[in-house]
Amino acid sequence: MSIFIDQSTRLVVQGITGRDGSFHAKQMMAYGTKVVAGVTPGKGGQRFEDSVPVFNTVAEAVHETRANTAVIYVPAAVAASAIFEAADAGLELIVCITEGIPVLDMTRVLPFVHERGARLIGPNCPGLISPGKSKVGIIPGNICEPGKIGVVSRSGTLTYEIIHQLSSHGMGQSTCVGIGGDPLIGTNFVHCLTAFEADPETAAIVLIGEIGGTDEQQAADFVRRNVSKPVVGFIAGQTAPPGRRMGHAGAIISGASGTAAEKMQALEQAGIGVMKRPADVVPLLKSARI
Amino acid sequence: MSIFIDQSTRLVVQGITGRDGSFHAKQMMAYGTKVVAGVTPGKGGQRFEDSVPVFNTVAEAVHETRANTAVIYVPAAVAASAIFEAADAGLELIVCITEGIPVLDMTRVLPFVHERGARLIGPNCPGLISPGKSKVGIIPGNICEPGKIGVVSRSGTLTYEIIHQLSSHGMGQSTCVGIGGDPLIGTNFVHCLTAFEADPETAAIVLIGEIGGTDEQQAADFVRRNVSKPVVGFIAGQTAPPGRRMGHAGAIISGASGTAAEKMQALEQAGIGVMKRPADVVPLLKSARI
Amino acid sequence: MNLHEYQAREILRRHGIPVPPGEVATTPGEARASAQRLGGKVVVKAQVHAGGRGKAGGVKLANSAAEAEAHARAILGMTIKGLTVHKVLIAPAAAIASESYVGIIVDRGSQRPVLMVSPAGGIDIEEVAAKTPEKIHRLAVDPRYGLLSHQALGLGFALYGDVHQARAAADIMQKLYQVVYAVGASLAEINPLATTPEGAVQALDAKIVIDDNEVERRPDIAALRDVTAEAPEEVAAREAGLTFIKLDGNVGCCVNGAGLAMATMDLVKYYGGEPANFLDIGGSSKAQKVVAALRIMTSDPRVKVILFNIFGGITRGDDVANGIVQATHELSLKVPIVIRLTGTNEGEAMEILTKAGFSALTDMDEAVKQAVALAKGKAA
Amino acid sequence: MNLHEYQAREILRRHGIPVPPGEVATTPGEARASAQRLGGKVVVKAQVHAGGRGKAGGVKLANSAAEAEAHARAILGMTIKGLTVHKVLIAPAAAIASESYVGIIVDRGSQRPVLMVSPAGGIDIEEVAAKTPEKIHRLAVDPRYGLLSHQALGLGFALYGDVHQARAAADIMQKLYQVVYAVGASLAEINPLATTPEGAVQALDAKIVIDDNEVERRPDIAALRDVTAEAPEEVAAREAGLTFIKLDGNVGCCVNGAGLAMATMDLVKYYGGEPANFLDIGGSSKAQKVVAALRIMTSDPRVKVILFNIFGGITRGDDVANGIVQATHELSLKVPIVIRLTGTNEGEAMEILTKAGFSALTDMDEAVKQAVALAKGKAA
Repeated sequence: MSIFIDQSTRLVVQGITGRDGSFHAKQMMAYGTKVVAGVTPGKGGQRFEDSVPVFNTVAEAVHETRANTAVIYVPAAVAASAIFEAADAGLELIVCITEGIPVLDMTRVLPFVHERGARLIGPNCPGLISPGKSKVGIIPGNICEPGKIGVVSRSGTLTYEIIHQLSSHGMGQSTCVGIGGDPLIGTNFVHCLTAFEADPETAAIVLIGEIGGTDEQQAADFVRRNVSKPVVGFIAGQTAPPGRRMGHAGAIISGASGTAAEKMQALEQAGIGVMKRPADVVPLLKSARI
Repeated sequence: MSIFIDQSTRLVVQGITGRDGSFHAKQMMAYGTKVVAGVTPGKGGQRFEDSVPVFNTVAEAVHETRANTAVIYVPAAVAASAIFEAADAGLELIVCITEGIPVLDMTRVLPFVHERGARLIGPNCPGLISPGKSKVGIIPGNICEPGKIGVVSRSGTLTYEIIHQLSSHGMGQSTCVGIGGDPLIGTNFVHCLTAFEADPETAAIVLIGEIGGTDEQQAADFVRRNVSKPVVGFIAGQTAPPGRRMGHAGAIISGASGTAAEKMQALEQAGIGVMKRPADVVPLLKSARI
Repeated sequence: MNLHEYQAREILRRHGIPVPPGEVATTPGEARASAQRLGGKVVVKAQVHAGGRGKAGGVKLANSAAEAEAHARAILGMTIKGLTVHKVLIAPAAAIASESYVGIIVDRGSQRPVLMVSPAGGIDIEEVAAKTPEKIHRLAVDPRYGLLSHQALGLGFALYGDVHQARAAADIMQKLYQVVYAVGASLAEINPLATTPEGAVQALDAKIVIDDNEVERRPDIAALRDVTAEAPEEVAAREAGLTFIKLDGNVGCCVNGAGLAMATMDLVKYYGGEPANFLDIGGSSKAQKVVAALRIMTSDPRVKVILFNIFGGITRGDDVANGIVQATHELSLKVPIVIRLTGTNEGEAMEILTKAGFSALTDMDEAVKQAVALAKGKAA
Repeated sequence: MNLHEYQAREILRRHGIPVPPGEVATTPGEARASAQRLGGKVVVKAQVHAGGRGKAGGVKLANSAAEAEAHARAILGMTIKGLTVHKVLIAPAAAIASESYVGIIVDRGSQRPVLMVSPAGGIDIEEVAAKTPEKIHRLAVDPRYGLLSHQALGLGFALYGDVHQARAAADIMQKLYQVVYAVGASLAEINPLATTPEGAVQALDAKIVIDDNEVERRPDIAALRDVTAEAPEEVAAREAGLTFIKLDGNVGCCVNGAGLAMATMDLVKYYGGEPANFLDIGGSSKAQKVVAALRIMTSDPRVKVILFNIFGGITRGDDVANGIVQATHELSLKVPIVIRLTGTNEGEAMEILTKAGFSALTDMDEAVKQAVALAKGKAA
């Protein structure tokens, strides 16, 4: 098993004829992901790489190909609309790679996705990969190995760094999920921790957080109450300067300021092994007897 | 028993200090309805008729008095807002008497009410009465008698006429509900038929419809499938001229034109006794052996 | 409240929907001048609140400004479905490559605004809907989110295979949806939504109906009301706060409540009479409203008897009684009045009427039977 | 992107929120003229993107136009938290009966815009929030419905007992909510929302922060950017498509991805060094971006070594390598460069770098250790 994606994932690529979309569609196909359809309005009827049918709308793509997952590579200006479209077409999983979606767009997108019962990963995320089974997004397949470590991260390249450490030391991954660094995202740490805890193939979990917000604190609390598997964590931004202040409201709303120190403390208090640097991931997991 | 309201109804009157609100609040109190609060912004702290506390907001009224039902008498310009407020405050039943609410306001109000799990009756309706127990709205209490006939109607004064016929002939009512004549309403015939069917105290049902829309046809279909109790019906507007045409869209959307003849036929086909005139209600019910 | 085509076109234009130029003329001379400015080859269209203008001769093609003037002379002053034409719209006669239909109406069933589009637009759209309903595409718009871009584009592709035209149509649909909420429309439709031979997508004709309940809070829209385009007695009724629809019979009916009013008309018919009107005095029962109602009914020479049917709830019987008495002072009533009155303040009402020499019944069937008999010239 | 107070006030005014008059001055003479127009008794306020202006001496009360000129002379050109003041706002010194707080911020937790109000407004609002949180009233607004009238009025009553003031505040809240979506704000706040002795409710000071992702689609808002109010190197970085924040250390860091960039800075510190900056070249890896990054870093004389840490994903290693080589031609690089590079097109990158005389590592820890050693003047 794995979480969210596997061999049954049937993928529609929104923006398949664009620069990023076409590049990564090929990468995903090469990795073995079942890319069953692409969508670019006005290019309906074409075939991508002589094989994948392209449609004008996601609804048509789903109707014709029984796609169950969408990945979005369209420009930021139309990315919110692409998420609406994917959710409206009944897709169960929607992965939005696009960076730069205005947060106010997301305030409208998220309840819509939720009402339709879909899961959104991202936006502004590298996607996810269940090594050896399916890759949806941009995580380089060649750094991953199949195995029993679940990885969930707010970061992109830092995730690659951690995966690289794991794979180099023979610790394969069940699924690696990049949940995205934006303030409003569809799937958070707790959702992923819940799924990893329920996944019999995942033996331990790596959680990669950042400064800002309180998601890591909530994740720590969740781990303490609900996760039986070993968890190790990393928080990027220990030396980062305090974020630009958002008026008074920022301080009022968050109360806590979301520093790395606070987050690392929360992880420790939840019994999570805290890395000081990315290279600590392997020794920490080993000490947890994985 | 009865439907929707009874002795446990604890009523907050929105617009209690207005012309209509104060008049009908007194009528309801005289009838025995538990009027526990009133709301008029800016008059919080006063007492209506030296007894009922008045609040600035419905939320405060609910918090202080455990009201479970609201009735709305505010002007049309602020009536949609009053429904939002009542639903937001967690009231289970909201009865909106106000006439003249723009239908586009209702397109936004109805999903909100639905999401909050509240029942809205109306708008533009006379409200409801469970004779001898509680009256919420403007149906004259003196024409009603406690009994076993459930009455549901799109009309106002025509309902009084039918109730008057029933009471004059010793046929009391379990509950009489005026669902309102507007295009978009919160509670329709089918909701009321469902409740009457489930109410052990209701032995037979009178359904009073009008030309326009297809609610009566749906009600007939529902009766055929789901209602075991005798139902008699009336459709007002047999001689009405065809409604002003709403462009082409009106004809496209409705297909059927919603005439009285169509509706009466639908009722008959569902085994509902159809009155030719209001005075037929008693003989028809008698022939159904009530 | 209906808007004229030229008013609807202007609203669409203000919301960024492409609409060809057009001018309103109230005289043949103005029509000629407009046609000249618009290049000579124009359509002259009667501006009247009635369907089937074309079939009634209210829409004519002119090849020159002189011909436009002649057409305007013919159309201005003509009567279509009882309404006199006071204005014509002069618009350039456009070459049309295709005609689609786009409309939004608030739908009872889904309780939402429903967007309907069809590639088979034009004057036969209703026949299309009846005979080939699969050519009508519908979408119930969730008003919490509005008409979303992808939804509009999906319907755009239902109209046009070309992506640019599909996008243009989608943009028009989204703007039309905004129009609905911006002006308080219960209906907004573009028929035809036309493509030119060059591929441009344009709204050639538009219809907007305003929800009467929206008018009060929108003074800009209220100002568009054209009372010369409505039946005078309906204007008078509206101004008095009454709902009035004229019919062909001779029993004038004055009732409180729409349902009871219809049931009263039905009962008139049941007992062999013919109602002269639908008239609902509504809930608030000021005496002056009753006077206005009597004035409107008695202005119709066909009315042989006036039947009041009042079941007092909010409406107070004494108010109605006072109104009837007051009307006898203000108007010279030449037809008999039958009064049925029960409910709130019934006793006071009876007293007032009796003092003024009227009698009143409490049973609806009895009252209707009397009125029908009087209308037929028989003694009650 | 931060707006100046005077810009935020203008936006509020355009949306119908009552804001007292005010004028912007860039010279003491202009300040005097403005003060004269505004009646002499004014406040002179530094327009600068930094909090704590008042405590830094950037807000001063003047009793006359001459005094306003003197204050402007003192404030214009002063430095507050590293930023030079180029403009002052001149506003009439209003008599204030009470100060409330109204703010809207997009909240991660509820994933909604959250409206916060407090009757205890003014400069100590943060202390209020920390010490007496019960004085802050919050409402997570459902963006599907917007801020509803009754919700705003409920919060209005939390600020004012008087119904007229409560309604005025509610109206301001609803308009402020519209401002958020109209301009693409991640924050909009009024502090203080003041009442005058006559009872009027007014926005005395306003702060709006625009979501950077909104700027591109809103040219009117983009035009409000004041580059003179930002650190020059951050302006240069933004224009090159980089994210750059200056720090106090001497190890220049150039990384792809914000998380990896922070982890790299952390590792510099872990090995005893001090990062000179946060610099994220982002996903798209054009060589020119790398050149710009090197130009910005080398313009800081404190930087003793430059550390590249690139994990190729979307970013291609060869693009980065080409950028480094190109920069050695365009710039005179006086500090050593340590390169860690792995991932996409790693082989090609190594070849390019080797040819140009650079060596590169693939291990992050090794590279950071080398860079720290070089910064301390030791051989790697």
